[in-house]
Amino acid sequence: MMLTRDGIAWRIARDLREGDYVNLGVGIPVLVSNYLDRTQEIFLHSENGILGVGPRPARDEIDLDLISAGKGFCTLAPGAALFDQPLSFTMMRGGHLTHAVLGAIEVAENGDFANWSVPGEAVPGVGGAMDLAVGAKNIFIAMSHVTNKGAPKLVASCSSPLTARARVRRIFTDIAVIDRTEAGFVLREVMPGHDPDSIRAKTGAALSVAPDCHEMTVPEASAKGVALIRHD
Amino acid sequence: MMLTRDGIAWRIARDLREGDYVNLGVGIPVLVSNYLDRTQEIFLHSENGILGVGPRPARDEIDLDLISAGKGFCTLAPGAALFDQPLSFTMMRGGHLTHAVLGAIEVAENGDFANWSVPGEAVPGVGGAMDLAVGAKNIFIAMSHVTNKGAPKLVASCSSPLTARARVRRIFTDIAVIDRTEAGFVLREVMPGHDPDSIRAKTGAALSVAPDCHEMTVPEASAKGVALIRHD
Amino acid sequence: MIDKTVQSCREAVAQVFDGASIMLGGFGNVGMPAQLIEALREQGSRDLTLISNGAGTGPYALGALVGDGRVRKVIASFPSPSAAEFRTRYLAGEIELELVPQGTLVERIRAGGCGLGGFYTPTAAGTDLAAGKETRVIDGQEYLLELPLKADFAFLKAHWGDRLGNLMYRGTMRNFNTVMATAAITVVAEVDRLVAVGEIPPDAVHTPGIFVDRLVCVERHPKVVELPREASAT
Amino acid sequence: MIDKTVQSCREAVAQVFDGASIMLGGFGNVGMPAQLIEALREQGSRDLTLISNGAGTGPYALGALVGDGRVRKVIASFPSPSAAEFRTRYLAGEIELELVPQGTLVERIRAGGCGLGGFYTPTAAGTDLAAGKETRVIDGQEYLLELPLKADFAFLKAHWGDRLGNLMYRGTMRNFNTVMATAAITVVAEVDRLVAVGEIPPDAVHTPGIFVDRLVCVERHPKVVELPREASAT
Repeated sequence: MMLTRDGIAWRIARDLREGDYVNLGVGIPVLVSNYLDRTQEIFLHSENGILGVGPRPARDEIDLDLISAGKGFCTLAPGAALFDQPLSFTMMRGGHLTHAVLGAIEVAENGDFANWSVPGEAVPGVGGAMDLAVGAKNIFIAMSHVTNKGAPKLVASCSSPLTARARVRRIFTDIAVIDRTEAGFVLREVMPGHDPDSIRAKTGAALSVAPDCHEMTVPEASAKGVALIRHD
Repeated sequence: MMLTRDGIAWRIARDLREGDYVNLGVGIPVLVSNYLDRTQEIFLHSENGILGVGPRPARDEIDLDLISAGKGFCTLAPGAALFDQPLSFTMMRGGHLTHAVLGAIEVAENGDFANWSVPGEAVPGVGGAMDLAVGAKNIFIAMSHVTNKGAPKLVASCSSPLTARARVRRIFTDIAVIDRTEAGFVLREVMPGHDPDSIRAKTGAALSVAPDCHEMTVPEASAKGVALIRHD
Repeated sequence: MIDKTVQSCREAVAQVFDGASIMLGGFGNVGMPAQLIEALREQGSRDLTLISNGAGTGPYALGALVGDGRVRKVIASFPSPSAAEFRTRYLAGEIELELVPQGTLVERIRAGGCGLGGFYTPTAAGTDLAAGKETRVIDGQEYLLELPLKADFAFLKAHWGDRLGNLMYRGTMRNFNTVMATAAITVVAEVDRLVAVGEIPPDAVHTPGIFVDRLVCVERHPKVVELPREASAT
Repeated sequence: MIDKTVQSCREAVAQVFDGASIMLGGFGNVGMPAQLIEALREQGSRDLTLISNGAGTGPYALGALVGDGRVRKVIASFPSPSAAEFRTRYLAGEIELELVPQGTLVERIRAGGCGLGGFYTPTAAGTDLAAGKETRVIDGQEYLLELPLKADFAFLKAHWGDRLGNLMYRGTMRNFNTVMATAAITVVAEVDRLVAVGEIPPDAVHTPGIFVDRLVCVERHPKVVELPREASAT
């Protein structure tokens, strides 16, 4: 049993708390916004100058001047603030965001990670990834546990170009939740059908097991019917 | 015949042009605002966050939240902008102000000047003087030609603590207007009753004379009756 | 009376010269001075260096300018996959890219505008983008030395402007515009509406007129007011 | 529901400890958190380091705090002649002064708040205030290396605030408040009016709530709303 991309996003949302200020990167991370507990006030930051990104607008509610970092139209949450790039990066690099949730190609056991230089992509682009990576209080990584070809993405040492050194706090994959500590990777949660040994087999670095490591309990689908679990 | 403090301010105002952005320091410089050509738009900058300082308010017009750098209440001119200290010093240090008009204790022929450390004052204060000094496009100095004791204030080399090096463009004194050039001090205007030799006698550095050096023509008093000229 | 307005985008960009460096505001289409960029295409200067977050969002304005082959170099953080014109020119080796992390790009422009000589940032330390850069350990952390960026021109997009050059933005238009306004020799703004002096309250002036040399009021570029077939997600 | 408001200034400053560093907003009396400072006087912490543009404007709030003898050091640009309490303590050798040019003070606080390791400024190069500082010539100009400033606390004064910590200033209140909001571990604001979430339009939020930990709504200190006998000049 594995988490879908939405399932990973759902699980990450469970780790966010009222009062958190969070930047969600492209890919799986941005899906987290669909699974936030709407009874709690969690502020989403967008690097292009929003604190308090709201849901996407209906077509007739679109404001052409209001987009989020992914370039899609957005709305503002109650209590939102608009500002310019210098203040936005003050938040990002200055240690003010509670969490940055980012995708990754690789995460190393020392907390290094790589996400900006996509293999096979000849035109490089980095955006605000490196600023978030050095600046957010906690770096959460959302990614599949292994590549399409089955190679581990949690590794002893990154071979892809680094985004930042030694900054990853927690990794959420399709089969596990793993902390990155001073002592390396620590398994905290596994999906049903997996166990520490099977996770280790898919992990390219040493993996210890937390005393309270347990199985995740995830619903089959979200309230809106989006599948959170795959059974392949 | 000598200029009063208001007379020096009056003369400086003649050198300001429509569209100039000007910071006026404490002392004689701030008096310049009383002699601006009101038919022309000249924007006064105040380091605490105003571009477009207006006249002082009548007592019943005072806004307690609106003061200028001298800590006195002020108004805003049409088209004024309010901002914070980072943007204010972007204007100052970043080369955006057309002129800073500052008082000085000494000006050296290489353009160094000293104005922040007052002799006999045991508690030092510098404020924004050094930022203006390095940043404004033109530094205009307003001061008496000699000290109370008759010592020259235009000198070969400053003995007082410097505010900035090699930044002074023009000096307006009670008896002369002098440019500071790569070739040193150049006399441009003299008050009636003075001539290059008498000015040289009161100047502590070499003083050349501009080909078009001429006598100033200054009214006895301003439109409001403030004396611009002293005959002592 | 100060009047910084000009009547056409053509006039607004007339002074651009071959080899000029130009900062372009905008993040995506929002805050991008699309009409000024189109005027620049017509104006025809060559060998331009562009400083911008991206390298175009489609075959118009910035994308088209790059496609015209008159851009020698782009300094950007994210020449996105939708910048097809840039992609083609870049892969053909016809255009140089200086890739700068976005926060570093912002801060280098700010340093240029506020008179600083450089700064130390932790961003990109230990990565490939630190190649060739001076490093320094301060208080136990490694930083890169980054130098200021200035330009010959900055093209901005604002919502309201007055004849003094005061600008006000809306939504996420501020992005790079406010800081680029401080860092170029000649600053030109495209605005949606020209308002009387005083209509922008002093507290709501985002870019004070001191930073702006010229502004032009023009309808938005048709491509940037076109709604996508389907509104895309956040 | 997030609620950063507290009911009293006493509660707002309760966490200050002996030896703490505290940034204080304000330029003159405008934007000075006078009620928080009075509460700090009552709270009684000692050996404080204050970071502020000045050192007081009279025998109340900041001036009185300095006069109380609980301040060990002041980092300021202009401890003005009206700061009689500071003057007395300073001349008696009871208080240390780190004199910083105002623009450098602003930029050091900003660097602290935005995660930079330091910067090069031309301000004060070649002057007595460059003593002991590392210098560097960049592009033919001499600069001083300046390091970031952070603090344990920042006390701000704003006009409006909401329970999320969003702040709006008026007039010249912004001054150091916006930047100090970014550079302290615990940020406390004194506001004239507590408004509902949304009453401050998103475009008018000067300090977003992310920077603010606590705020208290209180009448202004009687001394700072007292009109002078005669309105002083600009």
